[in-house]
Amino acid sequence: MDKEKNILLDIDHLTVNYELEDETVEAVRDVSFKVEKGKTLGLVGETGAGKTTTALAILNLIPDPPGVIKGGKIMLDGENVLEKSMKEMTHIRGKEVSMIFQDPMTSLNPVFTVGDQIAEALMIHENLDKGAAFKKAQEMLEIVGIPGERAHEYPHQFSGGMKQRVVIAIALACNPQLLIADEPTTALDVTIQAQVLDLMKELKKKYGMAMILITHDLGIIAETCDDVAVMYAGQIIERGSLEEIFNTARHPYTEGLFNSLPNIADRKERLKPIPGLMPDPTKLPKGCAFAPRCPYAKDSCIDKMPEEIHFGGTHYCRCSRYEDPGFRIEREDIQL
Amino acid sequence: MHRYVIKRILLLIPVIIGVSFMIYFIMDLAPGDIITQLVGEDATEEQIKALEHEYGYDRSVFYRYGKYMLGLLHGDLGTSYITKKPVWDMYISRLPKTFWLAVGASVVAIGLSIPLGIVSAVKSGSLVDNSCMVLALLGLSMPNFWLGLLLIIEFSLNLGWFPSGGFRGFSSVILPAITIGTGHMAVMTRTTRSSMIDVIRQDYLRTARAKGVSENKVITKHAFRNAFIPILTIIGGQLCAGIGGAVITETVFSWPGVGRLIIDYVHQRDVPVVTGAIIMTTIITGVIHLAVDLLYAVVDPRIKGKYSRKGVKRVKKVRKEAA
Amino acid sequence: MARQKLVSRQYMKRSRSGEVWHRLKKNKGAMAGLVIIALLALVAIFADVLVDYDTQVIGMTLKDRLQAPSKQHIMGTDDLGRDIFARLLYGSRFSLSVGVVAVAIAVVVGVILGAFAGYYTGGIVEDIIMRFTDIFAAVPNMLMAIVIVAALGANTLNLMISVGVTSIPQFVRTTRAAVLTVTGQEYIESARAIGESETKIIFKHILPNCLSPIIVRVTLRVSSAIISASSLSFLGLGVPAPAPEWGSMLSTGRAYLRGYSYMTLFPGLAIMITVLAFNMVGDGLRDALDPKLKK
Amino acid sequence: MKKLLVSLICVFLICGFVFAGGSGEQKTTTGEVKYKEAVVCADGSQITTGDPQSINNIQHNRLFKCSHNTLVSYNSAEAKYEPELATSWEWNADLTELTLKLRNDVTFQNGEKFTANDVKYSYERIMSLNSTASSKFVGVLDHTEVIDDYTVKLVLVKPNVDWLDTLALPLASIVNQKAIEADPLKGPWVGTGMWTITALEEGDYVHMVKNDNYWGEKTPTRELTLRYMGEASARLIALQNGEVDVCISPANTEKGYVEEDPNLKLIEIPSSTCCYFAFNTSKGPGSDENLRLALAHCINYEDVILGASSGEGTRAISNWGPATYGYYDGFGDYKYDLDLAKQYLEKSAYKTITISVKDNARLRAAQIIQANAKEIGLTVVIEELEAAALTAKSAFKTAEHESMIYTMGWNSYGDDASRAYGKNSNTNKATLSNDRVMELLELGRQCTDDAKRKEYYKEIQVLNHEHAWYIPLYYTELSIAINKGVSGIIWEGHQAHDYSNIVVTV
Repeated sequence: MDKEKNILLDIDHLTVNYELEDETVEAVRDVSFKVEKGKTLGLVGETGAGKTTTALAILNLIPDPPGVIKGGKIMLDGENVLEKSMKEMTHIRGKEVSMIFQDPMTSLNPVFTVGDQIAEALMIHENLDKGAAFKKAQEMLEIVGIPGERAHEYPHQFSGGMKQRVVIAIALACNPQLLIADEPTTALDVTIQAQVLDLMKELKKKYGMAMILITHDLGIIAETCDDVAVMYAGQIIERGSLEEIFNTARHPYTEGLFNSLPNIADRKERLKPIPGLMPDPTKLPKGCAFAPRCPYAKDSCIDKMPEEIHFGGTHYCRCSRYEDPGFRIEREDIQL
Repeated sequence: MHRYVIKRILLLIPVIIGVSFMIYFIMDLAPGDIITQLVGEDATEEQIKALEHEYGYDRSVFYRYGKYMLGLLHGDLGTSYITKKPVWDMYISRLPKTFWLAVGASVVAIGLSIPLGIVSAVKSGSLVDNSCMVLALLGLSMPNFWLGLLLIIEFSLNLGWFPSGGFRGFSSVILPAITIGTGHMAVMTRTTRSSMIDVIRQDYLRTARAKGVSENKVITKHAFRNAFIPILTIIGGQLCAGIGGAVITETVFSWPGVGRLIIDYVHQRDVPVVTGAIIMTTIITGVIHLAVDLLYAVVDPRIKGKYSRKGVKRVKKVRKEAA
Repeated sequence: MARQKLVSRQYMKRSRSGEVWHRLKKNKGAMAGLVIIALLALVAIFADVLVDYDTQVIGMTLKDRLQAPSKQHIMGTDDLGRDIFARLLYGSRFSLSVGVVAVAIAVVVGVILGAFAGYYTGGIVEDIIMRFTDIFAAVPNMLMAIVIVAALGANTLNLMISVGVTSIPQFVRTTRAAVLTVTGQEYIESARAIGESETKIIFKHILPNCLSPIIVRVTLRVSSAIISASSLSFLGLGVPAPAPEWGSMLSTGRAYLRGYSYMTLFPGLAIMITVLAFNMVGDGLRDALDPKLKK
Repeated sequence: MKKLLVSLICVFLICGFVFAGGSGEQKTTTGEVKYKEAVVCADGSQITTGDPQSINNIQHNRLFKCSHNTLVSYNSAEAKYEPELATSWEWNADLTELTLKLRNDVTFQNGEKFTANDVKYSYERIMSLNSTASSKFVGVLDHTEVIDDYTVKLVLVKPNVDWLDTLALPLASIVNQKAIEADPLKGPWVGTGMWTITALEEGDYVHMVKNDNYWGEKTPTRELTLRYMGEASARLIALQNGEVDVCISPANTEKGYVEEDPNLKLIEIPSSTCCYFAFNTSKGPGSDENLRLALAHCINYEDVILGASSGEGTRAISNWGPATYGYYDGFGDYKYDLDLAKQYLEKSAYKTITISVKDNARLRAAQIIQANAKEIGLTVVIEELEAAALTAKSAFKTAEHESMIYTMGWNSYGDDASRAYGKNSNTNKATLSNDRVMELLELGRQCTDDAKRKEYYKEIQVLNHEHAWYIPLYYTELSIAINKGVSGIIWEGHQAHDYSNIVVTV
């Protein structure tokens, strides 16, 4: 009961399709996960796995058309986001839930000053007048490590890392309960990545908010997250606490992900990439989507959609092979 | 910035020379010259000779053109053969009327096209989109003189809301402005639509939405401002076309504008008036283009302060893309 | 975004022209436009078969003048007692050919000049061509057309020339811009490397790859050429009588607008529908050719 | 920059509203009847100048009749000359000297007194201008002598019985030397007429206010504007809306609306304007008399009138103006006879002829003639030309046209015919240089015997009928739509109506 109260976000059987003229892309299939208050969930997966769509669904921002939320619930603080009106949604966006996008170069409107862009959120949610909002915006800039007087400048006058700081400032301006960070560092230089990540961690602690961190970088996950969910072809194929996933990964795909990481300790070791490509999302196989690439796959995997199997604690995995109680995947030790 | 402006103005000079040369010679080529227009029905040989000498028609066209350009060098646009008035005076008395018409037409075009274009872009591909585009095309596909006369019959005769023609205050601008403005609609709506479609897919709109900006504001504030440069180019172009005079509409509405000035005097082979008026049109057009380029910087801060050599190229590129 | 990649992957399966056609086919407006244009072209080609020029188009029965639409004359008769429907059918020849020939003139001249200006960019060739273009473009289209028709005399050919000449700058600019982008591509470099002649490079390698913006402009321009021609008719500078060009039919009818409005209604509608059709096809093509506007 | 934009837009809007204000209607009262203070007359032709001596056409003549005076005037209703600035005049025996006594109570609008010197200055100025007007004087008037302040003698080169007509034309208006020397552009506007020109926007309007020092009778109207409205339909709508009080030449097809409208009145007057077919007799197919006669007999004249001017016209027998001195039509019309026409055509070497035309009515006439000619196997090609090109092409010296349709507005005096037949006249669209006609014209010019003179003119018209240089088609019907309250205008068949005394009762 106590735990239930602590749940900030509860996504239940979410299904999202992109309905194009002559075909349908099943972008998110029956996705369920929970985020606790103040905790960080890492959402991992390849490009096109449906991570961003899932995140956008939380803000009800999936472009429609072609995006259609087919089913499921997204409970934010006990209320279903999907049942909210447009107007109610604008009160949630930026206030309750904020989002940071992948590419800081394109996430800022080039024709407004960064100060104005931060202030806009404040004016909407905090009922501040223009002057006060701008002042607060300058404070926010200071918080993310940018001199306040630069609020009068335009995005093109900032570097990539600085822009991402501005984006973070916008996202945090109204003190949201949940921050969704969609690959916040992917487009940045490696050195800047660390700075930005540190900033985010620090601010998260400071404001006590929960966070969903979308990334394909397991290193970042290990550093930042409390829980992890792994997505493949629109499904969450494995989820659990950081330790559960990192120490006892169950799904062959998760395993493959770890195997494809470079081993920094042993530079001579060759990477083991997962063979093959993700399936065409318009023509997903009937059974397990990973089956064609899975070294453990059996005929039954191809025909039958796997169910989520509970492995104790918060650890779930979607793999039919575990119906065979003796099934284990071969592990290599991961050094982090 | 100043250097840029000066350079642009200097660049107008060869264009003016080219335009004046072209118009002067084409006009001279036209059958029927001014002497025939001026002399009486039974003018004597001496009278014709005297007139030919007076207007330089006893010498080659190059002499006449040279003389005209020499005058132009001193800021003299020439003197009308027909009215004997300085062309400058004739042009200047027409310019305000044409200006008001051009502005009115732009206001009509902007007022109708931008909402249509935005709706079209937002609902891109839908029935609404198609209807908006057809609506915008209707204005273009109705020949101006037809639409103009229909408007006069309906709004001037039957309803008595507006005067039937002539330049008589604000209310007289409305009908001709609608006539021209609806003709501009197609291009402007189309530009607004495609420019908005480009912008609507940009990430920063998602950022705006994610921070709780309402959908209306996302479109009208965030998206539109970014989509505005190509639209500004079109507005500038249509304003320029308007300054050159809307011959047809001016004729239908007895509008004493530049377009009618030029065509009336083309018909009478009054070379200085035609050349002078077209030179003035060229200059004003050039200035409008320059103003539009400078306005880009107001709309888009990325262009500001880039009116160096590089900046100019950038502006040109933006314009080309818009076109 | 993932979704866009998927979409483009889907279309990669088809050839480029097939892909464009596929997308164009989906555009109902464009298809309607194409059908109308095809019908008009058929009418124009077989005008001689459909109506008899001497008796129906220019032959007049004055006692039947200004009749309202009836069974005999489904669109009524004009001020000289000629059947408006027959004249409209035959007039498609003049109106379409004025539009098409004028634009053809502009395309031939404009594309060649634009190609050279775009290819020899930065050189004197470009400077000369572009300055000339600036000069032509500086004079408002309608005025330019009027001056040219006044100089050459009003007849069908001169009308086409004047409308064509005024459209040249647009084509020069469009072509040049397109050529500029294509010239930067690697396959042009490789054509140069194997020593193909420059003219061959321009016409064989560059121009075919610049076609889409030009095609779009052509369709849009044909419609404005038809409007320009009818405007010139209004000013008495159009296709000479008794040829039933729509613009001149419309402008003849303006004296009868209040009493016998159908004399303007039908030619006006004919112009409107034609212009609309060309525009819808142009818009559709633009959308189909522009990957940015993909849904 | 943003603020600048906003303020610019504000300025636009404010200007717009300023424009919108004004134009309240005012009235003057004389006894019981109320008159409109400002009267507007709309016309389809443009006024380009306020200098009466620089131009000679209908719309300008209407203006100059208001603003300027001539020495004599012609009363077309009573067919006699009347004194205007001159009180009396006297010819010498051989008709080469005309002595005129002038009024002594006339001042110009700028306050200068009118004397004989002004007459001398004005007439010398016409001769020196090389304008369309000056050819009426050059070669006719030798010189002007000032006898005393109020007596002037005009010495002619050769006798001319129609000289008084020339003096009555607005181009012979008296202008003021001082005004012209002070301002060569606006100086010629200053006349002795009832109306002072205050503004002239060519292609738009001429605005006049009443000259309070006018020497003659004055009207209660205070302001008179002649406004150009090119589009006939729009012009009539302006009248129906009450924006204007007079609408010259409403479209023939729209006369019904005038008759229906209880506030309007349609004035219809027989016009002296003749629409005729002119062959270039100097060369080409037009020089073949058989072809000319073939065409004359194949034209369906009723159809031409119906098609060209909606039936609003009367068949012309002679190509002269019906009110022109010496008019004769005893020879009857060309019969519509296709067989006869075919016979003529067979004798002709030509089977094709081009008609050059410019505007709508003539274009329609040409199309009908084209269809008529087809029936006898004569191919007619229509060439549509701009006015300037047509004038140049058909000028006497160039004469490159094969044939054309021309409308000539005839004045009342006999020598007006020399425009149509005279050598070097650009109105001589037949490019005629027939010695006998030239001789007859000269005889007519010098003849004081009424009967004899009419005989000369009759012979010219008979010759034309025989040779079909000109095929008369029809006289246009003159119509003017007016506000019911309009009166005081003197309507003229040659269309140079006199608006001076216009009043509009409210």
